[in-house]
Order: sequence, then structure tokens, then C-alpha cells
Amino acid sequence: MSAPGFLYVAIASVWLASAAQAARTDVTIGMQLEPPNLDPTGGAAAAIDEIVYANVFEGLTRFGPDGSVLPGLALEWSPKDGGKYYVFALRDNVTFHDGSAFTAEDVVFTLDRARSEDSTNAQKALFENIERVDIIDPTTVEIHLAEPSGVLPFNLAWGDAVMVDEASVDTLATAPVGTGPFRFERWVQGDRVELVRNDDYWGEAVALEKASFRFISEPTAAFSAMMAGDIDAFPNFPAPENIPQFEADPRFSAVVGSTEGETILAMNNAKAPLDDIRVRRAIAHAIDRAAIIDGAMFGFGTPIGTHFAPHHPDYVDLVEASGFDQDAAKALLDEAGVTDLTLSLKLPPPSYARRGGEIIAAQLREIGINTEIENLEWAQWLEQVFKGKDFDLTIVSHTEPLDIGIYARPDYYFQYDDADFQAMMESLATETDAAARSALLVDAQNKIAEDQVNAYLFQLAKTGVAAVGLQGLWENSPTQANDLTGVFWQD
Amino acid sequence: MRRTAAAIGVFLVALLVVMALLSLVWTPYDVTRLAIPDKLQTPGAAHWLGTDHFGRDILSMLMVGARTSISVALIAVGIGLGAGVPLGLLAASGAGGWIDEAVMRFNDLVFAFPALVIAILITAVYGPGAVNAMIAIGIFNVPVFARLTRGAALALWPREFVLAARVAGKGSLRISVEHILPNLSNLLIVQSTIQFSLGILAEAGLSYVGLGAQPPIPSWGRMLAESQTLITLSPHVAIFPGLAIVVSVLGLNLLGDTLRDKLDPRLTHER
Amino acid sequence: MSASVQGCRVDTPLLRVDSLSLSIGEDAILQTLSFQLHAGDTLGIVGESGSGKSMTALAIMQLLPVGAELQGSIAFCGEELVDLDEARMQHIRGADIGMVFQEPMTALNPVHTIAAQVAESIRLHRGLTRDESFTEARATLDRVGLSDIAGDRYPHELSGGQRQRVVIAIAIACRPRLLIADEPTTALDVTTQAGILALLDELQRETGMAMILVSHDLAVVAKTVDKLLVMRDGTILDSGDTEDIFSATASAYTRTLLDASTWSPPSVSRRADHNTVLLQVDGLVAGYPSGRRRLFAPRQIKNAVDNVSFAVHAGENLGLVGESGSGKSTLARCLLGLMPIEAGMVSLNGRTLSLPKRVQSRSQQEWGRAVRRDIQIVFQDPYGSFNPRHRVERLVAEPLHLLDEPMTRSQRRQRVSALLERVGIEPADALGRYVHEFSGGQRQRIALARALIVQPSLIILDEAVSALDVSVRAQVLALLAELAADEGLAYLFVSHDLSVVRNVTDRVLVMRGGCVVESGLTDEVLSQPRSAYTRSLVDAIPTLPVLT
Amino acid sequence: MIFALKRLVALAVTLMVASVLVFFVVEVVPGDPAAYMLGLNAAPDTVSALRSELGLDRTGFARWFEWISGMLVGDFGVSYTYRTEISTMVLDRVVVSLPLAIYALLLAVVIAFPAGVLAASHRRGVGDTAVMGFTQIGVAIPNFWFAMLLVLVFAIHWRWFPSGGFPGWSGGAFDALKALTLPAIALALPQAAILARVLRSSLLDTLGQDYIRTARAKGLSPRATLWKHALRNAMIPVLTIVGLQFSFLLAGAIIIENVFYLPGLGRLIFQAISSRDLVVVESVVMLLVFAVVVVTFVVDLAYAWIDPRLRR
Repeated sequence: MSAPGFLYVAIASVWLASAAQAARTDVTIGMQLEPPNLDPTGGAAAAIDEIVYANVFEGLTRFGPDGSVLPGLALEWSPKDGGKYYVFALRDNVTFHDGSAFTAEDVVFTLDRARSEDSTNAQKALFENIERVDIIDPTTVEIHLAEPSGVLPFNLAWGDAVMVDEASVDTLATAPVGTGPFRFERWVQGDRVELVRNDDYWGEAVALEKASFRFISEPTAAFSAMMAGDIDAFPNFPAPENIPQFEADPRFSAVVGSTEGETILAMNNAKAPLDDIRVRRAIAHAIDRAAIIDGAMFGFGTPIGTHFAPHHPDYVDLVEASGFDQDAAKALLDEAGVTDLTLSLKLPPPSYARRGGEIIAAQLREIGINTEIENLEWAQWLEQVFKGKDFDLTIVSHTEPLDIGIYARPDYYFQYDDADFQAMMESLATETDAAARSALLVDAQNKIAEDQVNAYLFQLAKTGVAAVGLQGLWENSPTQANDLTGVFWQD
Repeated sequence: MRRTAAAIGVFLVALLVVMALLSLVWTPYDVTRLAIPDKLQTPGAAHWLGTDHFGRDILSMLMVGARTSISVALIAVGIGLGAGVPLGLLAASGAGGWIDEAVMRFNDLVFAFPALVIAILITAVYGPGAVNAMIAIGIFNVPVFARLTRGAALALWPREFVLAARVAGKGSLRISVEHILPNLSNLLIVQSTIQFSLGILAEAGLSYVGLGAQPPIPSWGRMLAESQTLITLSPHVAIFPGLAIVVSVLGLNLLGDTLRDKLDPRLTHER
Repeated sequence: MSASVQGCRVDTPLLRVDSLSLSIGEDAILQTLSFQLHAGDTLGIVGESGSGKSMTALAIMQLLPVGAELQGSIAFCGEELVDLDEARMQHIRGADIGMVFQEPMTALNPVHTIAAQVAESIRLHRGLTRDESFTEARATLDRVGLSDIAGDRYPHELSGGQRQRVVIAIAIACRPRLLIADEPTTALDVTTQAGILALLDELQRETGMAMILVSHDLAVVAKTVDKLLVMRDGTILDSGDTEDIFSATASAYTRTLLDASTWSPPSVSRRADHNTVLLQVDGLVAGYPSGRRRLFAPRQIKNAVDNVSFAVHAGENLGLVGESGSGKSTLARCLLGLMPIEAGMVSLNGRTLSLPKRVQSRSQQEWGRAVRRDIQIVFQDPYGSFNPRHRVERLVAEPLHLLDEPMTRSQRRQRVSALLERVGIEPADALGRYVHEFSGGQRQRIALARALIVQPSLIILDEAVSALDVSVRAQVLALLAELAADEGLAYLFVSHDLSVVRNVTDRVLVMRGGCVVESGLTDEVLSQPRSAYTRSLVDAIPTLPVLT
Repeated sequence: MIFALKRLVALAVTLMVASVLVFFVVEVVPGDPAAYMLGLNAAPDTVSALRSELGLDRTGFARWFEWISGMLVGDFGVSYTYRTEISTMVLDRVVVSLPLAIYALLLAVVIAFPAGVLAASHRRGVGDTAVMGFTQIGVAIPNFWFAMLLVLVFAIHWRWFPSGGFPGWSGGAFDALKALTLPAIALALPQAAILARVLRSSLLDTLGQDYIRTARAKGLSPRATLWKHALRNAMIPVLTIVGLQFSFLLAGAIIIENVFYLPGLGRLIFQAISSRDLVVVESVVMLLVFAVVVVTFVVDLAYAWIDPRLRR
């Protein structure tokens, strides 16, 4: 136990002894979706990371609350040979929850496993560039890349790159074993996951002794659970319309921040008439972003004009380029010679999509485009839209950080196939110079806005609520996580 | 009290039907037009029942939603009658035979399945929508009517007027149509009313979980689902669709009871 | 503890009913009824349905339906029962006044044992322990002639007569001073009826209780009671000693009742042609499938008709007599092809009507129409034998389905009208109406018209007059006789009622347990029965004293 | 005895047919469980690796056979998404759903009995009118809407009960029952209304029977007649309804489980359908069918217990 951690605990216990009513050391966090399993290296569900990231599992690097890449299990790292390989210095006092020590061998195992042929890692692409991992000594590894890259530390901060132990790898799905400040206690399927403090944690001891993640899918139930005090915090509260009520209630504070979620009206670029840029532009001009943000999100969300997070330093505001202009939209449709257009609009479950979809349908009707709304479950959406590409329009929020690269994949569901853009992304992958990278990112944003690949709606806001007194929750969502390391109760 | 109940029932059902029919030609506002700046207005002169989270007029939505509820429930009853009554007549005319046995086992089988789960499965296979909701609800009406028809028909077959028809040389199909069916009509009308009101409830339930009519077609269940989070903020948005369901089902049940009192021959001797 | 009415003074009548009126809603059921009864008296109340006789009984018990309004006075041992406190009345019911009802099949609670039902009454009024009350119940059951029936049996395990004895046991368990028996034998077979009447008579003599016997049948009460009330439309037409009533002093209505009961049809000159066999039945076996003994054992067939052979000659009236369960109705159904037969054969006019299923290639439905139209039926229940949804014209015309030649609408109407007229129904008025608008007697006439429309040579009358009041019955029987004479019809007269059969048939078959036990000319069989069973049937017929 | 055996055979046949039906209906549900698990950015070869790991690449018949033969020995297989034994998962849910169903049914019976008896014994009186009025409304209220109102009043406003969730039985029966109270009330109200109506009409039917008059003629008071003679005879239709309701409550609580975020069987099915966890859907549906069939069987036996005429 490190000194500051000890001190904190000591102070806390003194305070515990003196105060009649002690500060609480447990917390119940509400989540909308239950994860299918708890192995972040074997599934894509955001809900997995929202429980285990930084709490149970740690990677070599990690994201900070502002999205910056911070040291994790690696004390420090440095790119060598122009980014051809990296040297990572590991912490030496780290043990897994099962007692075994964390060493360079675990790094090799973890990264080899993620890259292997039968790997079920959902973000396999993050590791594609890794050629080999060399052990220099028990606390030093070298990661050699196929192509020089500046984004390795960023890639290794993802939840899919957390360090696992070979001994426990088969049971990660149901009994995760990591190096984090909390150890897994139990999972009452359908109800909650419980974590308890890891007293052997290498870093600063956390204030909480116990943390429960409760799964409440119904927004109403979430609201009543908060109101009834059954839940201490709901970091991603599913019903933005209730936020003002929480704000008005002295028992709660609302935490509104940003996420990495670019919410877009995705269009099937390979399907007529949406292969015609004029039709896509017409649709973009028909959309009144303000009405959507107001109507679907009750005012929460920032309009975007391209697929990029507004809080990113390289963001370009291109909202005006596809501003709300029904006349322009109609003119573009005439120009394209499109009449009597009926498009399918397939909507996944989140309320931004369902509500946004109804508003967009009404807005498109104004310029003479009819839509057939079909509400889908996620599984159906994945099957029909994402995999089958059987759709005209859909609304979805892309929540991976810095994911503009998806526009370089011609087989990606909206099927944007542009050689120039693909070239841009290729050079970005190998570019290590910061300024040059920024310039490339700006070009890329402009390019997909000009081509109007999709209609860019708004950046999803993180609308969280917490009981007054609960401190240290992340305000923004640079990655999907509920990092509880800094969370504590204050009177 | 009985009279009052009958009057209330007739009035409520008439109200429901008039609202639905009127919505075909006129609603106070267009329900497909969103007016987000007008959202969540409380009931007043402009909007008698207020507006929802998209600024749509709730009264207009309820009127059009009545149409959805009625058509789904009506067709579901139709499916039940259309398939169940012939099955029941067939089973009864060959009572004890293999057809009868097969029909009864089929009934047992359908009854053994949890209805809502199967409805969800159906919509998972064929996609959500009003038509699939009708089918999902309708399927579970089939054994209800089949069983009712069989039971009542079995009681009629040994009756002397049926024997008289057999003495007159009529075949079982002809007897089923000429003699059995007309004498079941009251029973079927009463049961249809009950299934109709259950259909409205079921449609609301399915829409509530998102498996009923899809937007922009308004449906009461979905209105309830969408307004749930607003119930503390703007209670009227959640209360009116709920009341619409309660009032319609109440009306239909009262009407059903009245019809039963008037039509069901088993009860006539009692009063 | 006994709550019975204490020492009723000798000069006080046990029951005194004084200007009793009863109305339910708008309907006046009873009008200023007055009569009285002394301890040990037996009183018969006789009337046709709707006369108010049962309501009178229920009024004494204070068990009238909800909404009934009672005026006047009913004094039991001087205590006024009208508007008596319900708690007090409960002490009188069962303890001082016992009651026996018409329908023994439903008068007992199916889920309690018979001993428990008798014991309940005893425990309620005599304050005995459970065990004592069961002992006492056993004794009561013995007294009503059920000594060989275990007390832990349930009602459905008993026959109708046995059940009625249980009901009587309940009624007399607390030794009431008055027993009211409301049509206690109407639902029973004649032989059983005789036993129950004898039991009531015996109990009355033994205990000296007073008894009111309510019946629609003068003959039933005549032998048992000392005094008689004849009721009609809620009023008393005649009252007095039984013998006086049967003498010439009675009212015109009572006389018609008497006449009807003893009515014999004008003896039609029989043209029965004993050389022409109309219907021939040979070795007929038929039955209902009963449950399997074991799970996979073949179904057992319970033979309801077992090897029956007989013939009906042209223009003959053949009686088929038997108690319920004798197989007579099953036989009738087999003759009509409504039931498959297991063995034997049936032929009509020399053409085969029915063969066992395994011999016949197709089901009985496939009979030739020409054969079928020769045999028709009139059922017992004038209410159930018509489709309530069809109008009279359609109902009567239904058997025309059997004719091969198509008929125009007007031809059909003409034919229906002619027949309605023939059976005494005004066609212009009747054609467009539904059957529920007609009385029981009228309906049987319509049923007869329906049977006649295809000009059959044989009509089966399945208890066709049993459900009718005596006066109506007489009219229908007269019509039947007339039709037989005019159309040369043969009748197969299926009945449980020997007195009717005696009067209208030429020959009679007596059935019991699916077999014919005796057959022969009606007069001979009934006057000199050869089998013991027929004798018991004949002896059980309630008879009226011969009028002077 | 034969009666019971016959029912048992019919029961087994029903279950067998149901299993084939369930399996193949569920198998045609579109959507790939592997794709769902791996999410938006998964590469196709990753998905197929997972598919073979889950055994999804074998034929339908082979999987049905394995499933059904496993079920017979109590092995339900392993969930695709949760990767845990289905039998333990189902057991975890049953300890929520079964007590909830029983709780709701008990509430319904406790409410319905006095109400039905009161209404029947004071036919057309004030009590009858009131009870019938309430039942009319009870039948007409959608239970999820009623649940919302209950939460609003009792969980949010007065905070007497938790708004949902289930603390588990390990924390004591009191807390667990407290958590199940509002859901049980929401489920029980419409059922109580139905039950009260059935009981009333069945009692009225029974009270019109001849043997009631016999009992009254014995000197029994109307109340004693009702309790000793009418009630037991009126139980057959009531029992039928109770049986149906129990089956319904066990499976039909999906919506209510969602409103109160209870980890019950209904929500398990709902989640499993949306995540295409097909073996779970099949197993739970089969389990529910089994429960319905068993309840029907028990009700049939209970008929015989109530009515000696049915003891054959």
C-alpha cells in the first residue's frame, strides 16, 4: 500500500470513528445494459468496459478522464526508430487478484492472445500492426511494429488491450481476474455485478470498499430507482428529459459531459438513389439538428457537421455546410430527378435513434421523402443493417474514440468507397509527427463532410446523475468506462 | 345499477368507435407533423389534452391510436373466430374421433405456451408491426374460440332439434352450419367482445414493449411507453393514453356483460 | 337443545294459512289463499304447472325467491311465519317443518357424503356431537330403507330413488311435526315412485307428523292424503276431504283434471294389418362405449339394447314400455339411424335400414332417402326439439330435405300450411313465428306436422306426451288417434307411463336392462302380466278411486 | 388412477411436440448470436471463430438432439452470451419468478375471495355493486400502467418500498419480499379482479342449485349455507382460473419484471431473444411449457379432490 493511500485510509478511519454517521464506502452505479460477459478481451459490449475498465482490469496505458493517454501498468514508454518499436517499462509490484505476479510474460501472453488466429477479441485491428513482443527483462518489454506508428500507446489504452493472466484466462467471462483496485465479487445475472476493494492493489488505495453495478434497462425504472434512492449514480442516464428534474432536486446533481459518440444518420452509399451525392445532400439539408437535439435529447448534445468529436483539438466545425435549408434540399432533389422517394429507416433501440428517427421522418416528409420506420433490436440491427447492409437510412451513435478510420473501410455498413480518403488514412497510420497528423485529420473531416457520406447529427452528450456527495465520477466519456478509482463520498 | 352499467358500456364503446371513425376524416391536428417548440404543453384551449414530447396533439394521437387498437383487436378476434369456430364445430361433429382429439391436443399445446413470449418471438422473426401483432394475438384467440365452440356444440348435438335434423337426413356439415352455429352466435358474440377487450390490452402491452404498430402510426401502448419517463414531469402525457385504454376496455367489458345478460340463453331463466 | 315450537295447543291448528297472497314483481302468483292443517293431517295440493302449488310450499318454508312479496298470514302452531325473524325461522326449518323436493338428482350436495348431509341437520337442531349425530344419521337412513347403503357414499353413487330417500331422511331427521313433499316422485320411475309414496305414508303413520303432498298428478296424491286442495292460477278451486273431491261435488276444472287422467281415446276401429310387416327388427344390439378398464385395453361397449327382435305392422300402435335405463330410447335412436348398431339388422318395408358398422360400408348417414322418409319421430321435450333460431315454416319443412324432387318456395309453403292446419295450428298466424311463442301442446302439434310432412308410414313417439299437462295431453292423444285413423299411420309409442300406453296401443313390449321381458296384446299384458317385472310396473301405477 | 395415467401420457406427448416446435421456431429467428456478442467493429473471421466455439456451425437436428437429450438428464447446456450453465442461470431466475408468482397469486386470492363472497352473498346490494365496479376497473387497467402508478406513489413519493430490483434471498426474506411487494400487487390486481368475478358468478350459479335449497330447508343460515355447501362446489371454475393464472404469472410477468428491473425468468427470455441467446430462449420456454403442463395436471387432480364425482 502506498503512502498517500495509507494516509487517506487512516484519515478516513479517524473520521469514521469520530463521526456518528460515517461517510459511506459503498456505491451502487446504475447501468442500462447488462454485459453478456465480463471479459473485455473477448466481447465488444460497452457494458463490459463500463464495469471492469480501470476497476478490475488495467492495461499498459490507460485513458484519463479527459481522454489523454496515461501510464497504466507501464510506468513509462518511448517510441524508438521513428515509431518502429516501443520500449515499455513495467511496474514491478503488481499482482493479479489471484495472487500471481504481473510480469513481462503476461504482456507477451496478452498481446499474442489478442492477435492469434482464433482470437475472439472484438478490436483485433488494434493489434494488427504488432509484429512481435520481446521480453528484455521481467519489467521491460519491446513491442515491434510492422509499420511505424504513433498510436500504439493510444491503442493499448483501450479496454480490449487490458492485461490478463494465462492461469485465469478461461474463466474471465464469468469471474474476471485482473490487476485493478477492485476485485470481482459476484454477478447476480439480470440484476447486478458486485466488486470489492482489492487490498493488495499496487497503487493508491481506493476510497470505496464495495461497488455494485445494477442493470436497469427501462428508463422509467432508472428514474424511479434514482428517485427512490436505490441507486447512487447513473453515469449514462438513458432519459435526458429527466435531467432537469434531477437538477431541481437537492438530493441529486446532474453531470452533463461529452462522449465519443458521433450520432449520425447513416446512409447506404452503395444503394440507389443514395449513391447520388445530391440526394444525400438533400437529406442532410432537410434535417434540422436543433429540432432533433431538442426533441430527441431534450437539449443535450452538440451539433456536428462531420464524423469527429467537437472536444477534440483537431475538430473542424462544418455544421453550416449542411445546415437546415428545405429549399436547397428540394432543389437538390429536383436536380437529381428524384420524385416519390420512399426510404427505409431502421432504428436500433436507444432513444436517440427511436426519437430522432421519428423527427427525421417528419422532417424528410417536408421535402417529399417518405420513410418506412422499422424499430429493431440490436441483434436484428446488426444482422440486417450492419452485416446485411439491407437498409437505406439508419441512426446510430459511433462511440469508439477517434474512429474516423471506419470511412476507409469500403465494406463498412454505409459502404463509402473513396480512394482519396483511404490514402489519407493510410498516411495517418504511419505519420508520427503531431502537426502533420492534425492536418491529415482536418482534411479527412472535410472530405467526408464534402462527400456527405452520412448526415452528421450531433455529438452524444453524457447525461449522468449522481447523489449529492458522490465525488470523482468522470464527467466525460473518452472511453466507455466507469472509473471508480477516484470516487468517494463527501458530506 | 345493471342499466347504468349497460348505458355506460354502450356510451364508452360508441365514444371509442366514433373517435376512431372521426379520425379517418378529421383530427384536431395532424399527428404526423411534429412541432417540437410546442412540446409537453399542458391541457388547454389549443390542445384539449395537451401535447406530447414532439409537440403532437394528444387528443389527435388518441383518436388515431383508437383506430390502431380497434383494427388490431378486431382482426385478432377475426383470426380467432375464423380458425377457432370451424375447428370447434369440426371437433364437436366428430366428437371422440381423431379429429376431435387432434383439435383438443392442438388447443392444449397452444395454451401451454406463454403467450407474450411467443408474441415476442413472432415479432423477432417477422419484425415488429401492427400486422404481426394481430397474428400474435390472433393465434392465442384460436384455441379460446375452438374450445368454446366445441364445448357448446357438444351440448347441442344431443339436443332433440339436432336429432330431428338428422332424422331429416341432413349431414353433419350441414347441421353444423344450419343448426349448431346459429345457436352459438350469442355465445360467440359475448366471447368476441371479451376477446376484443383483451386484444386491446394485449396490443397495448405489445406496443408498450415496442412490438406493436411502428411509428409514425400512433398507438396507445407506445404512447404510454414513450411518455413513461415524463410521468413526473408532464403527467398528462402518460395519464391520457392509460385512461384511453382503461376506458375502452371498461366500456367493452360492460357492453360484453350487457350482451351476456341479454343474449346468453343460460342466464335468461335466472332473472 | 331443541328449538322446536313448544306445545302447540290442541285447539290450535298446526298450520293455518289465511288470505295469503304472493306476487313477484308485477305477477300475482297466489291470491288470498286460506287453508288449515291439524297435527297428523295429510293434505294434498294438486294443480297443473303454474298453478302456484309449489310456491305455496315454499311460502310456508319462507324460502321464496328474492323479490317475492307475501301478504296475509301463515301461522305455524300459532306462530306467525310471515315476516318472522330469519334466525327464528332457521330454528323452525328442518326442526319443525321438513321439506322434500322434486328433483332428487340435484337436491343433494354432490361433494358431501350422504351421512354428513343427514347428520348436519341433526347437529344443527339437536345439539349433538359429531359422532352422535352420525350415529343418529345412520339410524335415520335405516329408517328410510337405506340400511344397506353405507353412509360414506356420495350422492352420485346412488340411484334416483335412493337419493330421494336420503332427501327424506334429511327432512325427517329431526322428527318435524310437518313434512312438505313437493312433487317428490315426479322425477322417478313408476316402481320407484310407488316405493317412495309408501315410505312417506308409513313415516307419516309412524310418527304422526302432518304432511303436505304437492303434485300435479291427482292419482299420486289420491291414495295418500285425507284432504285435498285443487289449485289453478294461484287460487284454490276445490278443497275438502279427498273422497268428497272425487265425488260429484268438485268444480268443473277438477272434473276435467279427473277426466283427463283417466281419459281413454275413442276406440278407433283398428285397421292394423297384421299381414304387412312395416318395421322388422332382428337381434338388434347397440350400446355406448364406456371407459377403458386399463390404459391400453380396448374400449368396453356397454350394451343398452341387447338382442332385441320385434316387428311393427302397418297401421299398428305398438307400445314400448320401460323405466329409465331400460334401453327404450336407445332402441328408438337405432331405428332412426341416429346411433350405430353393433349387431342385428333393421328393415322398413322390406328395405334394409340399418346394419352394424363393420358390415356396412359407409355410416348410417348414407341411408337412402326413400327409406328414411318412411320413418319419422316426435320427441319428448316440446321446448328442445326445435331450433329456436328458425321460424315455424322452416322447421316444419326441414324433412323435405329427404325428398328427391325439388320444391318451389310456394309449393313448400302450401304443404307446410296444409299440415299445420291438419294438426290444428292456424298456418297464416304460425308460419313466420318462432317456436318459443307457442305453448307446449302447440309445439307438439307442430312437431307432429314436421314428422308428417314427408308422409311417413311409421312415427316414433318418444315420450311425446310425457311433458304435457294432463288436459293438454288428452287433446294431443286425441289428435294422434285421429291422424292414425285418417292417414293409416303406425305408431311406435315409447313411454314410461303405463296408463297412457294402456289406453292408446294395440300391442306392447316391456323392456328392462336392454332386453324385451314381455310382449303381447296390450290388454293381455297389462291385465295378466306374465313376468314379475311387468307385474310390479302395473301394480305401481297410481290409480284414482273409481268415480261414482 | 387410469385418469391420472392418461393425463400423464398426454402430458409427455404435449411436451415432446412442444420441444420440437420450440426448437425449430426459435432456430428460424434471424440474427447471429456471435455477431451480436462481438459488436460493430468485429472482423468476419473473429465472428466465425466464435461461431464454431459456440457450436453454431452444426446442423439444426444435431443441436436439437443434443439439447433435448441433455434436458432429459437436467443439463440445459451453456448460454451463448453469458457462457455459464443455463441450469444455474435459470435457477437464479426461478428463485425470483416463482416466489413472485406465488406472492401475486396469494394476493389475488386473498383479495378476490372475500370480495367474490361478499358480492355473491349480497347480490345486487351495495357491496356487490362496489365489488363489481372495482373488478371492472381492475380488469381494464393495463398492469404495466398500474405498476408505473404504484412506483410513483409508493416508491418515489412515500418511499415505502424499493422502486425495483431484487436484493436476493441471502439478505433476508424481509427485504426480498419487500422488493417483490409492488410487482406482486401490480400483477395481482387484474388477476384478483378476474378471480373475484369468476368466484362471484360461480357462487351465484351454485347458490341457485337445488341442494342449496335443501340446505336452507334444513335450517341452515344463508351464511352457513354459503360456506358449507356453496363454496366448495363453486371451486371448480375458480380452480381452473387459478391454474391458468399461475402459469400466466410465471411467464407473463415480462413487462412487470422490466418495469421493476427484477431478474426473473421473463426478463431472461426477453434479453435472450434480443441477444439471440437461442439455447436460453429454448430452454426457458420449454421450462415454462413444462410448468404450465404440470400445473394443469395438478389442477386436474385437485378437481377430483374437490368433487367426488370426478374420482374415477
